[in-house]
Amino acid sequence: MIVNIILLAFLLTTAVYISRITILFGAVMIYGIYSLLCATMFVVLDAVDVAFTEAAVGTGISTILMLSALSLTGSRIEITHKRKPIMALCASLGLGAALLWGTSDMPHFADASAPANLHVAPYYLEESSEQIGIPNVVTSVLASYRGYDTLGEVVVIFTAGIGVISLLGRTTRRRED
Amino acid sequence: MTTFLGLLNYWVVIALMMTGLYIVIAASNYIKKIIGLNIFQTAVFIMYISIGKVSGGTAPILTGQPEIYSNPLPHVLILTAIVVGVATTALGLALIVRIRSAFGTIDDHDVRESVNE
Amino acid sequence: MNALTPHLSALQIILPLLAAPLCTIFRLPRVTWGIAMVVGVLCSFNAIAILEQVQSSGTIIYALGGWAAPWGIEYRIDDANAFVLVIISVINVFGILYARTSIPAELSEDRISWLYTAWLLCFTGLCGITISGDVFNVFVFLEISSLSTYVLVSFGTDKRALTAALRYLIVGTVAATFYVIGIGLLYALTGTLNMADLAQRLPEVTAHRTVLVAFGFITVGLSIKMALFPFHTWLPNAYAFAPNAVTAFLAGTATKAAIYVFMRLVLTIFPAGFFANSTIAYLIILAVGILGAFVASTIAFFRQDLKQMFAWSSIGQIGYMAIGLGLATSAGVAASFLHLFNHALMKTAVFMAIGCLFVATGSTTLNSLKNAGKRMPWTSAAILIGGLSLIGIPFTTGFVSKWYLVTAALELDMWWLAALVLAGSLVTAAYVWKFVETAYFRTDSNTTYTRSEAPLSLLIPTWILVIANIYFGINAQFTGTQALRAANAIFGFSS
Amino acid sequence: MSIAQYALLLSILVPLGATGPISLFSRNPNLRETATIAASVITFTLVAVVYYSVKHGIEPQLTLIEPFAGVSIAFRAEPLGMLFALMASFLWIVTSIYSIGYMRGHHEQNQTRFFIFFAVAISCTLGAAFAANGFTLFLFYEALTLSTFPLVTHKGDDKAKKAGRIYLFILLGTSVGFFLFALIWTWHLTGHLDFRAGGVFDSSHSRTVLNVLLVLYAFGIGKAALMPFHRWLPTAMVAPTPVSALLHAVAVVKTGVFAILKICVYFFGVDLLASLGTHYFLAYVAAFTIIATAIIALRKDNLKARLAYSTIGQLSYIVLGTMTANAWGIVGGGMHMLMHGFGKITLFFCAGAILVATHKTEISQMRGIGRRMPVTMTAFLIGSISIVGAPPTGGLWSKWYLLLGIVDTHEWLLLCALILGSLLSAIYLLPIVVQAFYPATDNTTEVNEAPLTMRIALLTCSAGCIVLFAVPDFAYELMSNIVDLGQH
Amino acid sequence: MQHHLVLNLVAKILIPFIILFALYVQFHGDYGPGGGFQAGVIFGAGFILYGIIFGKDLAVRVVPLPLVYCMTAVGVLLYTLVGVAGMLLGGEFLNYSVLLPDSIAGQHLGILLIELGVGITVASVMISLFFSYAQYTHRDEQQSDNQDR
Repeated sequence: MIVNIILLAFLLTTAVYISRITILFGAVMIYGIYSLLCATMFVVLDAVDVAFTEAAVGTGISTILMLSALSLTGSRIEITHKRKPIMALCASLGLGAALLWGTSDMPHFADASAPANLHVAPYYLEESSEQIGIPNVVTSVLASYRGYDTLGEVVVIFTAGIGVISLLGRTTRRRED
Repeated sequence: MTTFLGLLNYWVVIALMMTGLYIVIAASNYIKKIIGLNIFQTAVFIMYISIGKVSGGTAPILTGQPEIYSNPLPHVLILTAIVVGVATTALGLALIVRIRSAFGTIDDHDVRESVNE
Repeated sequence: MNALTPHLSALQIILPLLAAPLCTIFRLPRVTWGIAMVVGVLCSFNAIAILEQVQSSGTIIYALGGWAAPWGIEYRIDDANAFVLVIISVINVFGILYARTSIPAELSEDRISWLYTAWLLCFTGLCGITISGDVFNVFVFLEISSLSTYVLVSFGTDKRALTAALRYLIVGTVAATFYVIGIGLLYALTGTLNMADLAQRLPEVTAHRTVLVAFGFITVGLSIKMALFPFHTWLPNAYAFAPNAVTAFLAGTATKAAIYVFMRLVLTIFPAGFFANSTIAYLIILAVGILGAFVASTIAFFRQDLKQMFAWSSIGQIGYMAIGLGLATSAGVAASFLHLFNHALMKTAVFMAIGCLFVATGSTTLNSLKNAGKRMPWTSAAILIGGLSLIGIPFTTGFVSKWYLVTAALELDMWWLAALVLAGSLVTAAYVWKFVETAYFRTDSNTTYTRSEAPLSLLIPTWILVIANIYFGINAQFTGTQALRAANAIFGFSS
Repeated sequence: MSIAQYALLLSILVPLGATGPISLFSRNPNLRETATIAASVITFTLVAVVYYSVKHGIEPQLTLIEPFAGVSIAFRAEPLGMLFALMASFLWIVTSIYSIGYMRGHHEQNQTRFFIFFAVAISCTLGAAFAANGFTLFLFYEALTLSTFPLVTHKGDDKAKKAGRIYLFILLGTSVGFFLFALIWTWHLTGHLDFRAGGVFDSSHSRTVLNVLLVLYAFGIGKAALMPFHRWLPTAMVAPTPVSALLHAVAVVKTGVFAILKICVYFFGVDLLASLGTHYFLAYVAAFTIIATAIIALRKDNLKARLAYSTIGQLSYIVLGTMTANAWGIVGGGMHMLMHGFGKITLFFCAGAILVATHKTEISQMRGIGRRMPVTMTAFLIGSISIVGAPPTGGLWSKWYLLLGIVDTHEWLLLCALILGSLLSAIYLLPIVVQAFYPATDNTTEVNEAPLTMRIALLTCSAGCIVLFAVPDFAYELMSNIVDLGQH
Repeated sequence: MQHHLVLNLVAKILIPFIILFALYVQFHGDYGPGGGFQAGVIFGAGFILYGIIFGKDLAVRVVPLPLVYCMTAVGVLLYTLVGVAGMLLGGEFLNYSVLLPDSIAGQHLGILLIELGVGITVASVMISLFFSYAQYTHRDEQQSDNQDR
């Protein structure tokens, strides 16, 4: 529990720090840290697969992509225009208020009898070893029970890939030079 | 106290979401906006994983012994969501790079100005 | 063929999903077009077959991977989404047919194959959203369609296409995240993601405030996706700067799928009466719809670029669909479905005609339109008929939509709403008339005009849709019946 | 299908089909005009065939298509529509002949477009006349608005375009905002929109709703130019004179009052109408319109503008007659539709003839013009008398029945308005003729008439006014078929 | 960076291990955390490291660009076709149980194949992202001219 609270505190600090910092490079690096903290958080919450992915993606790929974009755009510092972020404040406060109000009677954190943990999930834990025979339930659900979602996920990646290639890539003209 | 601990995770997650959304809207630099977007999404990921946490549970990798496992379904969903997130980030950054080439800036404010001229 | 029958719903996704990677492998523009076209046609027939199957033997339930819901993901197709599926698939075919000539005019040769890949992926995403019976799966396919839409928009010739795409990306991602928050909260309360299951389990927990907040998040998220006023900010530029064929395709399909999901979630999944009983919720939707219809149409009037003008018009028309939905009666929802179909027909036709204009004159501004009525009579007439349809002139589909919507409002004795809907037509008439005057009545009789009509390969798909517009305006029996069935399906899901 | 049914359908299709040959012969004016006249004669013949059938008690009807449940595009030649169709198709022949002289004499642009849209407008008018239900009526009503728009903006200058916008805005606005609304409401209440003798509403429908509906219909049919929705008519006078003559004195405005008549008779039914209450309100609006427009007309120096305001007033007579909600008033209204049609078209033809021959538009310039254009001004005199409602013209009969109807209501103020209106119309029309035969200021006495075709047309119409004085029976018979005159 | 000796040496030693680890993650996903996606990322990262240190020209020579583009598609195709195979063998789309007579073995095979598909696509997308970004630097200015047309 303690670890949990400390991590949350760190997460909050880094997030707020990112919103204040004007040096883009710094923002990206701290985002990397934020992401790593998230990954740790996921481990604490028993989501090892998610933690692994978050570490690889958030800390790794995302940060590298952002750094490459930074270097390509050649910008280091966010030019701050004197824009009054009232809109932003309202939106984020509205979001916060709505969620705070709405979550206040949500099933409590880590409650084993919360509906989320009662209906579908136990089925996976109980049946997957017989039906699929793989110890990692996450993999079973990911690849088989909800394999269609994963197919979608691959397609999303594929879409992003062709998007980036079509935007940045030098496709057939490569042979000319 | 139980309410406090029971909902603390959600509260912090809400604060993170607020920060993320604030950055997305308030920041004028596109890269900063993308970072904000990532923070926002990641906060949602934590929310999902928190929903699936069971006290005293372990990672849902079956060991053969009767044990309490955390809920695997949110994990699966978030794995997908993370991938979607990184795909969006990659595409967004590529667009930003092109915008830099086309407009000479990656600042929303400047871009708007240059278009209005 | 009989062996395929149980798998029709899966084929709708599989076909474009196989075709998209093939386009990446065979990167010749003509080949990729051919693949897209063949798949488009097959999918249309498939969608029609699905509609027939639904009507002959009821709701189709297809458990993907053999795992029954709620453990696995299922397709669940009834009258409502089968109808939307047909709309999307058919519009897609015309879009691709049109793209053959339209796209090379705007894009360099080496990028065309990427465009068709993205197009097919977008189509996959839209079909996926429409037929899925799982709320999280909807998110995944929503993202497929969204990401590919960003890519498609970024292909536009104007450099502003890039910023339009990026802004759409940012807003769209926030929207998707809102949606994910919403379904996360629902999951926390019910432990399920399956739509039918949710519809069954939600009534037990309606007392929770969380349900209301989840409802709010889902509503806002999807409102952004369907460009409901005031969450429409991404749409005008995205439509205005995307390649013409893409605009035509998106205008007829993308927002339509989002509206369908919106209806499905708001009216089917949330416990019966949750929405209708919550007076505030439906008054808000009605208000937003009316406001959107008026404000967007007014803004459209002040646009000088035709693509922007009709993009704003789309926002206004989505307002009308929201009104029908907000009535929360089966007549109202039927009106929305009918308008969904009709608007897809007319807006696609209009954007295609604008594309013809672009090919012929290299511009889409109002100023380039002078004498257009004589220089390109077919193109102008297509825009004119599409415009008249938007106003709701008799003999066009728009009239049928208005008729149903007003009747639906009168059924609830909301005569003020009926009057407002009709008054909205006048605002629409204002901007359509701006086009008519420029194209037909700002003629310099002294200067001789040269005929510069767009190529036939563009005009034919455009005019097929225009004629469909008139046909379904005169004979609304088919569409009316389908829309009513669709509306009943939206309400009678859990039974 | 019987011959009458074919004739009914063809009478609507022939003018539409005529656009083909007209556009085909765009380079050869003579052939083009021949096509127009041929089409108009054929159309009139077809309408006459239908009339023959109606006269013998068989009302041909046919349904084309049913777009929604209970709402179809269908035609039926009932007596009221028959009367209207006879008038419109006959006057089309006359106007076609007149247009030839006018368009050439006045060197108008885009003559082919003019003849095409003219034919389309006639087709729409006949469609409206034969409409068997409210939906069909609305369709052709709207189509008529759209097809006459190019005619109004024919000149293409800024003034014409502005006029076109007002025209479209008021007509479309009222029709979509009120008329369509009322129609959908009616459909919602009754489940169909068919015109049925005796009306479609009954005591089960809320009085309040029916009152609202009546007001919506009366104002929604903007073509009837009831104040305050009359502005479009004077502005539409920028159109070429044949357009003003046929469309804005006959086809378009008469479609308006015709629609009101038809809806009052066949949706509400005379008895129900009389029990509503708002019909008095509408009658007073009409009476006010009569007096107000007569006063405005007095102050207008532009001949066409004066005629336009006169038209608005005369239309209100018909509305007034309808809203008396008794048999005489409705018979009078129907007959006034015919009588005023002939009278007013004569006047407009004369205005056009004066314009072509002397290029004069203002009344103050027309002093002595009678000496130069005796034929024209004689016709003008006859037309004026018909409008005033004095013998020996048909106008007498319609005014007479209107009077009977109003007397029946015991609303003396309305009676005063009717009489005062006639008096005022005499004051603003007759001095023009009198003044015309004064010696001109420039003392030119040579006869300088308009082209022959125009003279033929205006003589035909003025002769019509007198003929109708002699044989008004056919119109009376038709009208008496639709209302129950037994109570008198 | 091509001439940095230490870096070259470290990379040469490290990269095979990274690839090996990627393969481990790929095929061990059934038992522990990991799977196609993570493996693809790691594999891609290994290759990107190669590209950064030895230069993209050399990297392109190892894996030609069109091949990478094709591979992004191959992964998706593989995944979908496994699903279709399930359909052809009498099950539903993505039903692995029917792939082999024994349903559990079928599930194993199916999961193995689709994870492979995921891995292929993810790895090749990562590599093509890298190439896209890396190449773009060289035509930054030229691009801005093209854009204004």
